[in-house]
Amino acid sequence: MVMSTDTAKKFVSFESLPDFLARLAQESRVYAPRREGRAVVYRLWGPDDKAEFTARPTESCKQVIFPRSEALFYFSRGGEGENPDASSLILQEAPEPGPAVIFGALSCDARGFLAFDPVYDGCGTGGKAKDVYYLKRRELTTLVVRTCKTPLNTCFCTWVGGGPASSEGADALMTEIGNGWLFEAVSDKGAALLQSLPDASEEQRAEGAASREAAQGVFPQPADIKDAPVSLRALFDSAAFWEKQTAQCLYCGACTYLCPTCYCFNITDESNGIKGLRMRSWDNCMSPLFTLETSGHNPRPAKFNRLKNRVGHKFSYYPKIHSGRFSCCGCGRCIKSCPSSVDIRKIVLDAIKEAANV
Amino acid sequence: MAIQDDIKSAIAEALPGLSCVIGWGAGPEALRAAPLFMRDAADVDKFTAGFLAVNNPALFLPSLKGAKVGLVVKGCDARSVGQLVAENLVSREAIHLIGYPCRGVIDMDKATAALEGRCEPGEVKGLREENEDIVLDAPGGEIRLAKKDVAADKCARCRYPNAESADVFVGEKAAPVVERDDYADLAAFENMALDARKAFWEKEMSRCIRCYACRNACPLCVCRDHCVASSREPHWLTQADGVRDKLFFQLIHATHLAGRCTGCGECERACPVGIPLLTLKRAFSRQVEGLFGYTAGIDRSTPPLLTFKLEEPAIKEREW
Amino acid sequence: MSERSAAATSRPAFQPGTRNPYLPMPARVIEAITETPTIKTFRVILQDETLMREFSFEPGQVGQLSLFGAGESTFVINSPPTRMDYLQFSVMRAGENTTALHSVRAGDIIGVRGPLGNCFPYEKMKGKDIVFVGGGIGMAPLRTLLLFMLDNRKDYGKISLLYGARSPQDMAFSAELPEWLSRSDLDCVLTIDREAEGWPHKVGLIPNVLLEMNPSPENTVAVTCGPPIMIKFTLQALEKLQFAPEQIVTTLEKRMKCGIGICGRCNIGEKYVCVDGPVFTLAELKDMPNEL
Amino acid sequence: MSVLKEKELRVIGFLCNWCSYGGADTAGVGRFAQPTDLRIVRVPCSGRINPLFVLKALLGGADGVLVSGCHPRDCHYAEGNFYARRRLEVLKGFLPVLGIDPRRFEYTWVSASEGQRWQHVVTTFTANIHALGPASFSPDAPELEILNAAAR
Repeated sequence: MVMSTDTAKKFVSFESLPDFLARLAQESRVYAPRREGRAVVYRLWGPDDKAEFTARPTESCKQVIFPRSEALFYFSRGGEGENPDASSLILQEAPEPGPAVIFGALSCDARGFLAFDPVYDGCGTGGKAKDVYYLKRRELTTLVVRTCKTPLNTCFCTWVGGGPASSEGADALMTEIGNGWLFEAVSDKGAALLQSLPDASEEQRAEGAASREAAQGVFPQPADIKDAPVSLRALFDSAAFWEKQTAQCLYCGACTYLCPTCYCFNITDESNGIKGLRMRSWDNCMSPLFTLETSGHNPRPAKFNRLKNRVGHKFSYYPKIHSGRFSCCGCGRCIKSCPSSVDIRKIVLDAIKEAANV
Repeated sequence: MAIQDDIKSAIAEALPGLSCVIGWGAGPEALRAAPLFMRDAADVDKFTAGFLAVNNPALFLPSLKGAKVGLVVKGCDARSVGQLVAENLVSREAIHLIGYPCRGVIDMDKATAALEGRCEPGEVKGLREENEDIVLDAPGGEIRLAKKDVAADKCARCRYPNAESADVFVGEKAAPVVERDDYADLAAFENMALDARKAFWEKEMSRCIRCYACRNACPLCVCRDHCVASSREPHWLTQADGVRDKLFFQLIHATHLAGRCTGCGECERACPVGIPLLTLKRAFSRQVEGLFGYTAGIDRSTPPLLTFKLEEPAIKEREW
Repeated sequence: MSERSAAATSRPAFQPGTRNPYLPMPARVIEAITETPTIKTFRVILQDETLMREFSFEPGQVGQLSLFGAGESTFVINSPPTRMDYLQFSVMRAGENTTALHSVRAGDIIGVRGPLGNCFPYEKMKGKDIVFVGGGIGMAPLRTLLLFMLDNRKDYGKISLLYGARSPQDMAFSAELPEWLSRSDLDCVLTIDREAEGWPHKVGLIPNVLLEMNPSPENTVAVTCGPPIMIKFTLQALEKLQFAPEQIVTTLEKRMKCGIGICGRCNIGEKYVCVDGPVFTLAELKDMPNEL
Repeated sequence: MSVLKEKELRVIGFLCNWCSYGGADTAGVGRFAQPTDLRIVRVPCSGRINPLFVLKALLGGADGVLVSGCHPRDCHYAEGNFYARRRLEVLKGFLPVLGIDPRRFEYTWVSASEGQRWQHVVTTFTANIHALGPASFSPDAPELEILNAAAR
């Protein structure tokens, strides 16, 4: 995603934005945030839809590239009906996805994919086994993020290297200025997407830069969490600490499924007579089934074991094997949408404090 | 608030005999409290009751078996406890209930709607209660909202605001908001044609992310780690992201709650994408109340689907 | 464009050099052997002759067996890389997938993904004495390494095997036991938990018999695998026998799905059992969070 | 051959082993003409009918579901049908909230000797379902369509 040309800067007024989206939708599936009741969710955009570019989306846009469920391959046996012939087998890979555009996502959403990328590129096997499904979708998806003007109470992107106008992991950045949006491509894909748009004027560029700077000014100063990897590891055996931090947790999967960086999945088979498929679907580490072994043994039997792993993965284990990068983009969705008000920032800070006292 | 101090005193008084008392404390943002597990005096200091005391502390009871625990309860929370006791899922003797007159709690759907165009709920920096209003410290200045406009729907049809079964009751009892639940909300919903209702659920469920917060927030979903939704034997559900499976999960939940649901609404509140799940449960509750005159969490008789009569006067079978 | 129309286009082959790691290789079961009431052994050959010819692995690596419609589970390849007529897997019946696998018969097609994971440090073990301690189905991974070493006998010193099961009926690989017992270059001891009629070998729990055998830790590596409780006491016994943590090798089990370090469930701290394991020395385990 | 003229619909019948299944058998042996839309699932007792069976069928594309057990007081297991009566009545009143016409679901009692009654019940119910027409059903995830195609 290196830019070969000079950064393209374009401008689209509010009223002509739907036309631009409609043009994009002729070539690709276009996903944009839409308000539905209290929630703002990413939906396939259609000309009748009003995209929501003000309120922050409840969910991340990860499902466009990492669907909640997808077929890995289909299988069929000979024989008929309920009597498949086990001595025959045909495997067929799932069809390749088409191109997609995610339009108006948040900066933190894009940075979420940076946590996926090395893992799905097969770093665990030294690049030998790559997740072709994810990589293909990532390649075929153009991601346009927008500058956040103000932080929510739950935002902490600045703690983990992000910011309201970060375009890391994205292809283009859109910033609200006056009566429209300033678009800036940050990759070739982004430049190609914006190609047809009129160039922004000098003034508009300057206005965009000022907007971005203003946004950066109102976002919270980062807390110092550089000790988190060591602190969390040091507290691994402190059951009392973790039980206290976890007392209110319901161990549902809201935090993981809304999280832009949570990438775990399950693989299951479904079949009916001679036909079936192997599919993968989102899974979450807060569920006791995630690690339950066939024997009945569970290495993470209690919710505190599981929340410890979730926090540990994001702020200790992942950074240890990915050059210090936290597997967290600070979007705060896990805090904002937790039915029980669990606050991962507090857990991390408490852990650093607690470890210092031990 | 004087009543808050009185509740704190009641908690402090009871705490020595209890492993902990569960109530509410400050949450991660201005419009949301968090469940608070109080074990010592310093914890009790953090206690807050009032308009943000949303979470149902009865949820934690089945997982805290063994040691006597205290709960600070609203009327609806106490109903959940009552139902757990009626079904022998928890022992009443192992629970110390501290009741107080509840005058309604906030609903984030309504708060979001009330603030639309001004700010997101997550931008509100502070909240104070002033009698029948809440006053928000919002980015563009103070915003005053009437509590009744942003209170949960369940509060507008509250018959039992007072935790009748409490061991200790703090304060003056509040008057019931209504005498009976007329299920007007369901009637309004059913003004839609059948096809429209079906389309409604398909659209709502398409938003579902299958996090199962609805299940895990339900104080009466006591199967916990052994939910049939995760089973492959029987294989009720696939893991696919389809409306049919997602709606069917809600039918599993609603069916298992039929005659047991006390209407606390935690399923719906917990849903991160705001699917109106309580409607399904209330459709069952209306049936059960209508046919058997049973109010879950209040009646002490055997739950109606766990028993029968030889003659069922309320059931009019079809003639063939 | 709708989701549907996008999905309808057919998927072209992947770019050269990238293989879909989730796609199993169809394999024909040539023999299904009932080892014990709960353990069956399957010998399979990959249907694609080229793939079978080019299949290479190292002792200790695992494969995922698919029974399409039921699912996929991880098993060690328990035939050694020195004997490539077929790949062998032994399956203990426990859950949905293993129960389904037990219905597989010779001639059936199943799926194999692999090899996955790391292997036993057999290079570093050269020139050393080896003590194998296996319990129940835990004998499967040891079998690979044992046969590999017997096929490269001159590379290793004295080799001993202590293999235990609950009862004589629970002894897997019973067809091979007479040969193992009679070999002069292998010191093989069998034990069962409780007395049984006609059992000519040892009776007693594996850790106790191990202490009785009293192997010297001098220039020796112990390799152990079995049920968690046996592992726990065997490790204690080995430490009592003055084996250093670096001299003790074991192989772990976790719930796994992808087998390639992506799906995220088999981690112990930052280590993923599917790619960083399943083989670990006790020294490595002691460095990891205690979450077995 | 259906005694009704239209295209066959998908009607699922959950019949208790002791009475209604016998009743259907009696109707068959007596060669009473019946519509062929009904697919019968035999269960040990109407008390075995989990309301979810009915919901799963209706969500998955059944046009109608009929449950039939022993007459009250005649249950082979003494009281299974008493529990069933409560559950199924509660269920019937629940269906409208989902947008499912409650007439698509009925429960009744038919004894093993009532071949003629069985004929009447199944004919009436099937005719009702035909009057309602085919049901629409909720879409499955796209990747699962292959399974449903296999079933049709």
